[in-house]
Amino acid sequence: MTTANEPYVLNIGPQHPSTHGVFRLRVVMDGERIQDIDMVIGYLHRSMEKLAEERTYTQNIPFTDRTDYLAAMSNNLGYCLAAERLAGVEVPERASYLRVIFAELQRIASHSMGNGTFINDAGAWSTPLMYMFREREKILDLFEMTCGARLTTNYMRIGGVAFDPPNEFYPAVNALIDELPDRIDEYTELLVDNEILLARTRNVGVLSAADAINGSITGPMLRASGVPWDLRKAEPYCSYDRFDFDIPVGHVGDCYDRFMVRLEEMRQSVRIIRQALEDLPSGPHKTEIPLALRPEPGEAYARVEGPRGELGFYVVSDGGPAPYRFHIRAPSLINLSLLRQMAVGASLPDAIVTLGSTDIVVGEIDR
Amino acid sequence: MPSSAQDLALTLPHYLVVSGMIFGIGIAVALSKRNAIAVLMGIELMLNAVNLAFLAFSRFGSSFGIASEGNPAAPLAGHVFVVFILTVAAAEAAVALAMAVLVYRRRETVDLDRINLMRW
Amino acid sequence: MSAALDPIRVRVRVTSPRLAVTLGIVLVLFGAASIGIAYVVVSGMLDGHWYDFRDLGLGMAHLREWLNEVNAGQPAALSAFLGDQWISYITGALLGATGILTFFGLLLLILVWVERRLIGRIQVRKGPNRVGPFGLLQPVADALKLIQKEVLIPIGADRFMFYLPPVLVFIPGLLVWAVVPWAPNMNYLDTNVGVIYLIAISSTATLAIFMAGWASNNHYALLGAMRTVAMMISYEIPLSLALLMVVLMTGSMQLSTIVQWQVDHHVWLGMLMPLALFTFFFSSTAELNRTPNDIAEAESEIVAGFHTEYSGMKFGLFYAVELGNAVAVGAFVAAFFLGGWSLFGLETWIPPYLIFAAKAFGGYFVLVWLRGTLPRFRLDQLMSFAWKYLIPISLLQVLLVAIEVTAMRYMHFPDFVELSLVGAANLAFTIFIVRAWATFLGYRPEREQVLKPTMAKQMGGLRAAEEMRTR
Amino acid sequence: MPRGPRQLDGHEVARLLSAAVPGAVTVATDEWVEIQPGRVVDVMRWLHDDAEMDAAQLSNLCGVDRYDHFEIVYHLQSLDQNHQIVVKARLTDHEAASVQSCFPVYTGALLQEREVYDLMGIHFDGHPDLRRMFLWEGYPAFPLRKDFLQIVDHHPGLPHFPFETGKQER
Amino acid sequence: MDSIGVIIGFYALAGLTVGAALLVFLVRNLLHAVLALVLAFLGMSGLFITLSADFIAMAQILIYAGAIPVLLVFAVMLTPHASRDNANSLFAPGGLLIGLGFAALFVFVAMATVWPVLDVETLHVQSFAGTVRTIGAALLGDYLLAFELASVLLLAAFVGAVALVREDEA
Repeated sequence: MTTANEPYVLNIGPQHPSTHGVFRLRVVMDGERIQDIDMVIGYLHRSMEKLAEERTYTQNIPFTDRTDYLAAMSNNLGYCLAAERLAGVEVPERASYLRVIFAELQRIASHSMGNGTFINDAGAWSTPLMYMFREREKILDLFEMTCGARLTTNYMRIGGVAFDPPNEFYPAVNALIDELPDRIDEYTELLVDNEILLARTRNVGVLSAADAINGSITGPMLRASGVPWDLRKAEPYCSYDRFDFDIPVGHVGDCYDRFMVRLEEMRQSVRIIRQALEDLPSGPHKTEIPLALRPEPGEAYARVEGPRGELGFYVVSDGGPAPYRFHIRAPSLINLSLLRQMAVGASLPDAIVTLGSTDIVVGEIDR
Repeated sequence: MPSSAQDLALTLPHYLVVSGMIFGIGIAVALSKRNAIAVLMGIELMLNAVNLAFLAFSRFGSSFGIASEGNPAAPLAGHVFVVFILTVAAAEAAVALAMAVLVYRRRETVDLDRINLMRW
Repeated sequence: MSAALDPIRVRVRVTSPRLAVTLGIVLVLFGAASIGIAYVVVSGMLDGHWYDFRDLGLGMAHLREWLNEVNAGQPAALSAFLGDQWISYITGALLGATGILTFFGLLLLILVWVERRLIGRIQVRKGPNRVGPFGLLQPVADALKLIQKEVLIPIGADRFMFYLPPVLVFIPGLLVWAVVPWAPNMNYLDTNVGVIYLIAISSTATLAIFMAGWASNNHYALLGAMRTVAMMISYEIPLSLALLMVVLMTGSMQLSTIVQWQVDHHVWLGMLMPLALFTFFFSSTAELNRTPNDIAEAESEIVAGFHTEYSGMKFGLFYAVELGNAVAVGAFVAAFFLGGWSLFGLETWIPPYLIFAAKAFGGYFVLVWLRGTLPRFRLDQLMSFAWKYLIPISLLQVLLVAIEVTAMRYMHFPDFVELSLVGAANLAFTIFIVRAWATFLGYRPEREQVLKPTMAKQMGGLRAAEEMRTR
Repeated sequence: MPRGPRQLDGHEVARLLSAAVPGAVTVATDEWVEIQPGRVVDVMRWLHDDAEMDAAQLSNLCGVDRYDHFEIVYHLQSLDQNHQIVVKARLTDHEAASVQSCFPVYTGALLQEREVYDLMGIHFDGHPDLRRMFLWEGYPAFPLRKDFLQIVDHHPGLPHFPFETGKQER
Repeated sequence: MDSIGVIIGFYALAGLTVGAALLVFLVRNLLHAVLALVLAFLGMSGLFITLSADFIAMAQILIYAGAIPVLLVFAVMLTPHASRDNANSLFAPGGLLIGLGFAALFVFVAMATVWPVLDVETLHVQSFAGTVRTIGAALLGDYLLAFELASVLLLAAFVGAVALVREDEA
């Protein structure tokens, strides 16, 4: 019911349970319906792209941890690929397998978090989140075991990975990937057939395939809209072309499809990890690169399929020890391009669910 | 001192006085308020006063007679009336408030001094 | 081995012999106590004595007799003035009120712990376990924290209206406990309009919540208040209809009579009228603002809804009364639908109030369980569920129950036959009407089946997407 | 010169592009095609619609400050053909840099162009919602420009490797 | 004969009701006036209980403390500019006078008239315990027509209210 001509402006954020960070939506409401939505971002802006211009190539790796702090491994990987491409560094076989293993573990951890918070946004009081945290915790333990850090791993190096995993790592990761399919089935049982969840997420925040492609949407959101596009298959980096896995693709492009695609991707990641562990070659885990890496002048754009989409690093070199220009193509930010289109006209709870299904990480949006 | 208790005992006029006072206040509210919603509140007060009178008559009055085998509800006729009044009051409140909202939407005011047209 | 491994390895904890011995002793003592109690009960040593704690009413009756003796010694003038037996009257009233207040206060204190522990268990974590043994002192710590917190009043808020709602919410939460039938002789206010008292008292909370949201001068709070009002008013109707079925069946609005009817007929009303049970329970979750209907304080949408701006003990009151009301709902579900204090004859052995409390807490546990499991409905879905499903179906069910009651009045089969017929008819009707009504409103289960993502082997863009869709 | 694995040859793209949109291409290298900033929408529309180019998605958009000019770098992605096209636009006016917005062709440019505007101060003509994004409205400078701090004789970037002594490269 | 408790209760409740009703007139804030009104209604239901009308008292709470104030507050909220104001109109002195006159008249009549009341014995014999069943029987017996009409009225009011506040589809 409208009362008068004055707009009813609701601030969602910067401190709000559903924005998952310091992110603000300025929502103009008509009753419970959203008339207009405006994103106010930048609360977490640290100007990493500028800072990176003053650090050497190796010194920049920790910055990438801190962009998407839920998927540090993928960020490390993307940046290292870009730097390697720029400097023409070859990566040993073992290192690229290890990279795959850790990137996929990170994908599982990140999707657990994304799906958990998404269900949380739909109103389940933290229970699925806590369940998914349980597995994420074990993955973070594996990270800690290998590189000493849990979130900001700083594990990948230009030319390989920082450390060979310790011997305890292999039984632990094997136990984990044996357990994970059961756990994912458990989530499926808990959530997928839940009528309330279906009612809340189906046909909510629908994005057609054409819109999604045109809007530069990537990652699970693009796949949920029905577009079979995954960089791991389309442009196999590391050693992804040697593994057998499927790309789950949604039907409608609604929040439910995004959730399901993420859930299914966790299963596929388990498959990849299992294959990679079986064929893990021996050999060095790292190519020695000169400490003072000075790539030839030029530019390189390398991208990986991060948990949130195409994670690109555009690095320009002028021959000096630091990148001349360092740009991160942040999927979290670009996936938000169409939020307005999805949310306007929907009701507030739908908009929250839609925002949850885009799975943003504010550190990456703001960088 | 049974006599003093007798004197204190509640009788019909006690309730009628209260009822009359509330009715008067209701009239004053209904007649002198500028806001249509306040006027409605006055009317509700008046209806309540009437309810009280009905119940008091039902309790003390003799004109309805005493409950008997054939007519057990005789002394409760007042209660039945009150039930109807409650119904009507609820209906009336809903419609009147809907009208107030409608008037506000059209005229941006519920000030009765300024709602002086029969149609608009 | 690094410490990081520990959570991954399953650690088998060896049960210590000391624990086993302790458990054994406890079990033996428990068994001995049970046998002793059984002997005492069977031998009839307790019957009629005040120390028969199976029936607290007996103790009260003894007390009343004694007080009446005292009363007889008082001057007659006082009796004329204050009524006969005024001492026992006033003492009884005060005792009952004190009992309810004490119970309510303790209940709230315990519930804070219980709820958080239960939710913790559901969420594979431990819950509060630091303050005191098993974290039992956590509510005390919480209360202390809340009490010493500053109570903030938002700028532009209506101070008077802002202060009032926590109190106003608390009053109905306390008052509904008056009519709870704990045991045969344990009703504080056994009024013959108990059911309508319940509905009337609980309906007053709506206004308080609305005031809280309105006076906060906060957009979240206002949205929450609007949602609350829309939802509470809508769900009062199915709630009342469910209770109407109970009243129709038992022919009374007195809670003790309703329970007694179930005892006399050896049946629980929940078995006879599953639809009424479901309607009552679901509507209650809406009235309580609990998951899956907690849209009024939907955390992920409007932060905390109507009590966003409340801090300190004012928030504490809202929080506490929500917990208390949850148990109250459990109690009323027990009284109306689960046979109250009866347990098929066992109530002569076990104190009925304990049976009743167990049932009430069972209902509460289901509420906590739901809260820990289910996502939240959207406002429009909830409203359409009330208006499009619950109300029409309940109305039809009321009609059916009325017909059954009338038929039972004219037929003279044994109770057992009659009631099983009624139960079977109601169950069949429920299943039939729910399906038929859903189909009538356009629900097609086959259209709602879950679509799993399809697996793509070939990468591509829009063209590939079209191909996949058509395939 | 590193090139992405499935990146189209710049010369080839330039040849087709100049046939379709005459006068738009200024420079072509192995890696990229450089176009006139005033023709961005035309070029993008053609690249987007052409069946062979099929640049369905604007994968990445960013700006590079080259002291005397700006480069806007577009990474276009064809999902069906699975190739990438790199297009650049050179903005010679360093003080009042402005380029056509490609929002009419790619809605995904919405936030990316806003980001470039916010951090580099490049104006996008035809962008529907060109406001500061990370920095607040009214912030005077554009941090990703090389002359951000305006300190005399300060050269942004790392002059030499931290533990390297002696050599001064630049 | 009433016990002292009932008598004290009556005077307290009467004072509360009349005082709250006066507050409705005097309070400047319309929402506070609504609260005072609710208080008056609650006091009124207490008076009903002293009249042994338990069912009506509960119905009074249900309708006048549960439903109507919410409607009132909603209406106040939907009309924001006028919401804070409980001002008197130009007719206020006249209205007050008329109200006082009516009150005085009623009080005078109530005191002066010799009402045909039941004598004390009958009053005590007459049982008012459990009015619900009797009222229900009366509603569906002697007053059936009125009952049905009331339900029709409620339906009409329901539909009418919805029709009134519905926004124009155009």
